[in-house]
Amino acid sequence: MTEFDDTPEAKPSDDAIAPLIRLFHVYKRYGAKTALADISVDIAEKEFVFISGHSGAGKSTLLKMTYLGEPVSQGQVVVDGLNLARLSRDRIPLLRRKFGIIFQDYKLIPTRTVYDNIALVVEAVGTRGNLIDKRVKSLLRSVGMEDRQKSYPPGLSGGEQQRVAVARAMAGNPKIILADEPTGSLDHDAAEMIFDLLKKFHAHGATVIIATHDTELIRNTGGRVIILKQGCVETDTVIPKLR
Amino acid sequence: MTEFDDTPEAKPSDDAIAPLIRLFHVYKRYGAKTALADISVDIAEKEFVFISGHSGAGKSTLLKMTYLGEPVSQGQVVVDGLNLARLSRDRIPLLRRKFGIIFQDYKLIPTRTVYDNIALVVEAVGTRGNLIDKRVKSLLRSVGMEDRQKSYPPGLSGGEQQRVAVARAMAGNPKIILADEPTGSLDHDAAEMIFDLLKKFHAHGATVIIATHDTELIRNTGGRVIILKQGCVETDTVIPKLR
Amino acid sequence: MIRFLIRAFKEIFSNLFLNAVTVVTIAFSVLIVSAFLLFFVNVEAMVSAWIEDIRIMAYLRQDVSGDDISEIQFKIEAIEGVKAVRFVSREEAMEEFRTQLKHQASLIQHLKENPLPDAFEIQVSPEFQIWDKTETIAIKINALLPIEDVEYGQQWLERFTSIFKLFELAGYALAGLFFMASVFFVSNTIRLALYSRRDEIEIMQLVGASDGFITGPMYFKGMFQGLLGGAVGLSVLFSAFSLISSNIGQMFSEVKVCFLPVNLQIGIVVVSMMTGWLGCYLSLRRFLKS
Amino acid sequence: MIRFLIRAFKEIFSNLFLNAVTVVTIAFSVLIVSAFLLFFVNVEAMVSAWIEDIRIMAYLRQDVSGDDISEIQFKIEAIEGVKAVRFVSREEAMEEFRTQLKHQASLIQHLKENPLPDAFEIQVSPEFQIWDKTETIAIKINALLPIEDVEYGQQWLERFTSIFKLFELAGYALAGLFFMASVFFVSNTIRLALYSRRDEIEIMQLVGASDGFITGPMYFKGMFQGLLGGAVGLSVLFSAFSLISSNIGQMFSEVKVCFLPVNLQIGIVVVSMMTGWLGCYLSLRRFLKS
Ligand SMILES: Nc1ncnc2c1ncn2[C@@H]1O[C@H](COP(=O)(O)OP(=O)(O)OP(=O)(O)O)[C@@H](O)[C@H]1O
Ligand SMILES: Nc1ncnc2c1ncn2[C@@H]1O[C@H](COP(=O)(O)OP(=O)(O)OP(=O)(O)O)[C@@H](O)[C@H]1O
Ligand SMILES: [Mg+2]
Ligand SMILES: [Mg+2]
Repeated sequence: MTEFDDTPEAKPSDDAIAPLIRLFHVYKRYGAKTALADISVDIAEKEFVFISGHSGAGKSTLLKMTYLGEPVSQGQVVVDGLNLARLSRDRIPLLRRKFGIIFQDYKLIPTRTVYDNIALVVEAVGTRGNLIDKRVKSLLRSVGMEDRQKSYPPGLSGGEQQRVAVARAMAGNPKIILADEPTGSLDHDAAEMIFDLLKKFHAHGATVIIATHDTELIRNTGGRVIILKQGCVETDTVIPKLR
Repeated sequence: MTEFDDTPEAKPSDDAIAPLIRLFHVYKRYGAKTALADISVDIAEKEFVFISGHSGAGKSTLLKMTYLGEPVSQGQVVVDGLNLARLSRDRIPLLRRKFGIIFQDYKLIPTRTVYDNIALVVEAVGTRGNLIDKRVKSLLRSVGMEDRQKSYPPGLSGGEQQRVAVARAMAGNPKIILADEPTGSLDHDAAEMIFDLLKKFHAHGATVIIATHDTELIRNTGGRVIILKQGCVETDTVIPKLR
Repeated sequence: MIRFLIRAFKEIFSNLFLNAVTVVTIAFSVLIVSAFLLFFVNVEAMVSAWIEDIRIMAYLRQDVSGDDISEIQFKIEAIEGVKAVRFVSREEAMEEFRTQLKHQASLIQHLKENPLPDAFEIQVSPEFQIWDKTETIAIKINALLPIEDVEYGQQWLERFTSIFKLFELAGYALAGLFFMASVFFVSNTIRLALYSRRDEIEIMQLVGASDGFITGPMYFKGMFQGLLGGAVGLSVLFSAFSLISSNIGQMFSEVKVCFLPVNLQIGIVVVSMMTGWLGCYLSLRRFLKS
Repeated sequence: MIRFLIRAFKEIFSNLFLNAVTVVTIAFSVLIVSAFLLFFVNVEAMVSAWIEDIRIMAYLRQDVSGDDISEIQFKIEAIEGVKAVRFVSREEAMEEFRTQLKHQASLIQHLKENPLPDAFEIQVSPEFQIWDKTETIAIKINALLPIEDVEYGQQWLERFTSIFKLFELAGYALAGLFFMASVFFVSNTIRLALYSRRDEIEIMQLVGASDGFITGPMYFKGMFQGLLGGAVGLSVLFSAFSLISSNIGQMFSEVKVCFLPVNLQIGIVVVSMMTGWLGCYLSLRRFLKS
C-alpha cells in the first residue's frame, strides 16, 4: 500500500462523498489583517497532506480553523460530520479529541512534568486508570524521551520539548494529526525519527496534516501539497516522491 | 576581506592573545544530568562561529554559559575581560549588554507590543530619548516587520516572532551576537534574509555565534564549526565555503 | 474518582507557595470577621446584661387597697413588653432607702411615720429596652388610675440606649463591611493565583480536556483551601481568646466573656468554603470563556 | 526621567484588570482599618466623656473650720491625678439632696437642723479614671486627718471601668490585627499580580536591563496604587460617615460623632503607600534573585 495516494479502498464506501475535513470559502480576519481569504479545501480520511508557504502565509491559522483554535470569520468548516459553526461550547472537547496537535510553540504545561503533560491527555480521553501509566511510557519511548519523564518542560532543550509535544499529540490515538512545523527544532536524525512516527500513524489509519516550510522535506516525501500565499491557496497539487 | 577567516589584521595587536570569549574546562550539570563536560573553547573577536550537534547535545547550554543564563558548575568563563565567576550581581546587566541574543524560544514579552519589546532594549542601553523611535523603526524595517509594530507577540506567526527576536538582538548594537537556531521557524527566503543580516553585522565588527542543527546552512556558508556531542566538543574545525 | 483525587492533590501540592498564600489569606479574612464578631457579641452581651437592670417604678396612691393592688399588677403584666412585675411595699421601700443612704442616713433616723408610697417594680423585656419603647410602656402604666407617678430614669436611659443603639448599628455596618471585604480578598486572591495559570487551562482545553475535567480539581482545591483557612482562622482566634480570657478571668472577675456559638463557627467555615469556590468560579469563568 | 514616567504610566495602564484589582484591595484594606478606627475612636470618646462625670466625694468632720478647709483643699489638689476640687457646703448639699429626692422628699420636709457634713467634690483627670487609680486617690484623700469618709461609687465604677478597659484592650488588639491583615492582603495582592510577570522580568534581565530600570516603574506603580487606594478608601469611608452622621444628628441629638483626625488620615495614606512599596519589594526580591 502506497502511503501518500488516497487509494479508494482505504475509504469506507459511504464516506466516499463526505471528506473528513471540509473548509468552504473560509476567511479569517484579525482586526484589519486578513490571515486567510476564501480558502476552500477538502481533506479526505487517511490523507497525508503538506501545507506550505512563506512565514506569515497562514499555515498555522489554517490549522487553527479546523480545531476551533480561533473562530472562523466567514465561511464553513466541517470536521468529521461536525459543523463547527453550530458546535455548542460543551462539545468542543469532543472535537478536540479527534485531533492530535503538535503546536508550533509546543504548548507544553511548564509546571507539570513531561509525564504529567502526556498523562493528562491519556486520561482526558478516558483511558482506564491502570492502563494510563503503560501508555504514557510507551509514548515517551517512541520519541526517545523515556529517561526524561520527570523533567519539567523548561528544563528540556528545544528539540526535546518538540519531541514531547509529538508524543502528546499521539497520546489520545487521534483520528487526525495536525503537525505545525514538527521538526523545526530537530536535527536531521531526530527529524527523521519523528517523521517516521507520523508516517507510521498514517499507516495505522490516521489523517496527517503537516504545516511546514521545509521544502526539502516535502520534496523528499512527496504527496499532496497545499501552498498558501498571503492567506490564499496558491497551489493544491500532488507531487511525486523524489527518492 | 573574507568574512569567516579570523584574519590577524581584524584584531588590535594588544588583544591578540586574549580571546573575546574563553571557556576553560567548563562543566554544567543539572542535578545528575551533565549537559556540558569539560568544554574548552576560545572565540576571538569578530569571529563567525557555528555550534552544531544533535538535539540535546548542549548547544543552548553552551551559549548560556557565556551570558550567565545559568551559572557554570565548574570551570572558568571569561568574556571580554570579565571573569564571570567574579562578576558581582549588579554588573550582570553590563555583561548582558555586550550580547545580542536570539533565543531559541524567542523570549518576547507577550504583554508588550513588538515596538515596546525592541524599544526596551534600545532604551536600556542608554539611547537618547529622541533617537529611540528612529532606531526601533529601522530595526523593524531590517527584518521586514515594520508594519506589525503595534502587534503583540502572541498575535504573530512563528516566523514573525523569530524575526522580531532577531531585531531585538541587534537593538543594543552588541559586540557579540548569540543566535540560537535563528532560522528554525523561517522559510528559505526569510532565513536567507536573516542570515544576510547576521553577516552584515559581522562585517561591521560583531562577533557572531550561531547554534544550529541545520547542516545545510553550515555547509553553504562555511567557516568555523564546533560540533557538540552529548555535552563534549566532538570537532572544532574550519570548513570551506561550499559555493 | 481516585484519579480525580490524585489530580486534586497534585493541584494542591503543585504550587505550594501560591496555595499557602491563599490559605493564609482565607485564615486572615476569617480571623478579621470572626474576631470582630467575637468582640461585638461580647460587648453587646455585657451591655445588655447591664441594661437589664433597668426598672420602671410605678408609685401607687396612698389610698389604694390590697385587692386593687393585685388587679393593677395584673393589668401592668398584660402590657406588651413587661417582663415581670414586683410589688414593693412601703415598708420594703423604707428599708431599701435606708441602706441606700449612707451619709444622709441621719436624716431619717428619727422618723415616726413612713411617708413613702407603695410601688411596683417593673422589669422590661430586652427587646423593649430602647428608650422610646420603655417610654411607651411607662406612659401606659401611668394611664392606669391608681398610679400616682412613674419613674424610669428617663435622662440616663435615653442617653445610654441611644448610644448603645448607635453602637449596634455601627457594629452591624462594620461586620457587613468586613464580610464583604473578606469575600473580596479571598475570591480575589484565588483569582490572582489562578490567573498565572490561564495558559495551562488554555492548553488543557486545546488538547481536548472537558471543562469539568479541568476545573473539578480546582474547585476541590478552592473549597479545601476555604475549609483549611477557615479552620486555621478560627483556631487562631480561639487560641488568642483562651489566652486572653483566662487573663481577663483573673483581672476582671466580674466580666464574663464567651466564644462564638458553635453554629456561627460552622457558618463561618461554610461561608469560607463557599468563598473559595466563588473565587475559583469567578476566574475560571473568565478563562474558560476566552 | 520623562522616559521613566512614560514607562511607569505604561506600567499602570498595561494591565488594567490587575491594577484595578490591586487598587480595590488597597481601598478595602484601608476601609477596614479606618472604619474600625473611626468606630473605636468615637465610642471611646463618648464613653470617656461620660466617665468624666465621675466624682470623688470627700466628707469632712463636723468640727473643721474655714481655715482648715482651704488648707485641705490645697492638699487634695496636690494629689496626683486630681483635676479639680470644689467645696460643697452642707447647705448646698442639702439643696442638692432635696432636688435629687423626688418621692422621698417628704422625708426631709420637716427637718429643723441640717445633719449633712461639708464635703469636697473631686474631679479626677481622665488618665486616672480607671478604677484602681481612682481608688488610690481616694485612699490618699482619706488619709488626710480632717476627712471623715470618702465616697466614689466603688461598685459601679469598678464594674464600668473594667468593662471599658477590656473594651479598649480588645479594640487595640483588633486594630492591630486588622492592620496586620491589611498589610498582608495588600502586599500579597501586589505580589500575586507581579507573580504573573516573572517571565517578563526574567526576559528584561536577559536583555541587559538593570534592576533599577526594571523595578523603578513597578515601585512607582506600587506606591501610586497605594496612594490611590488609600485615597479611595478614605473617601468612601468619609462619604458613608457623612451620610450616616447626618442621620444620626437627627435621630440621636445628644450623640456627637466626628471623623478621623487629619493626622491619622495622612498616616493611613502614607502607610498604604508604604505597603504598596513593600508588596513590590517582597515579590521583586524573589524574582530578581532567581
Ligand atoms: N492572534 C492574531 N492576531 C493578529 N494577527 C494574527 C494572529 N495570529 C496570526 N496573525 C497573523 O496572521 C498571519 C498568518 O499567521 P500564521 O501564524 O498562520 O502564519 P504561518 O503561515 O503559520 O507562519 P509561520 O511559518 O511564520 O509560522 C500572520 O501575518 C500573523 O501575523
Ligand atoms: N534547566 C535544565 N534542567 C535540566 N536539564 C536541562 C536544563 N536545561 C537543559 N537541560 C538538559 O541539558 C541538555 C542540553 O540542553 P541544550 O538545551 O543545551 O540542548 P541543545 O543542544 O540546545 O538542543 P536543541 O537542539 O534541542 O535545542 C539536554 O539534555 C537538556 O535536557
Ligand atoms: Mg505558523
Ligand atoms: Mg537548544
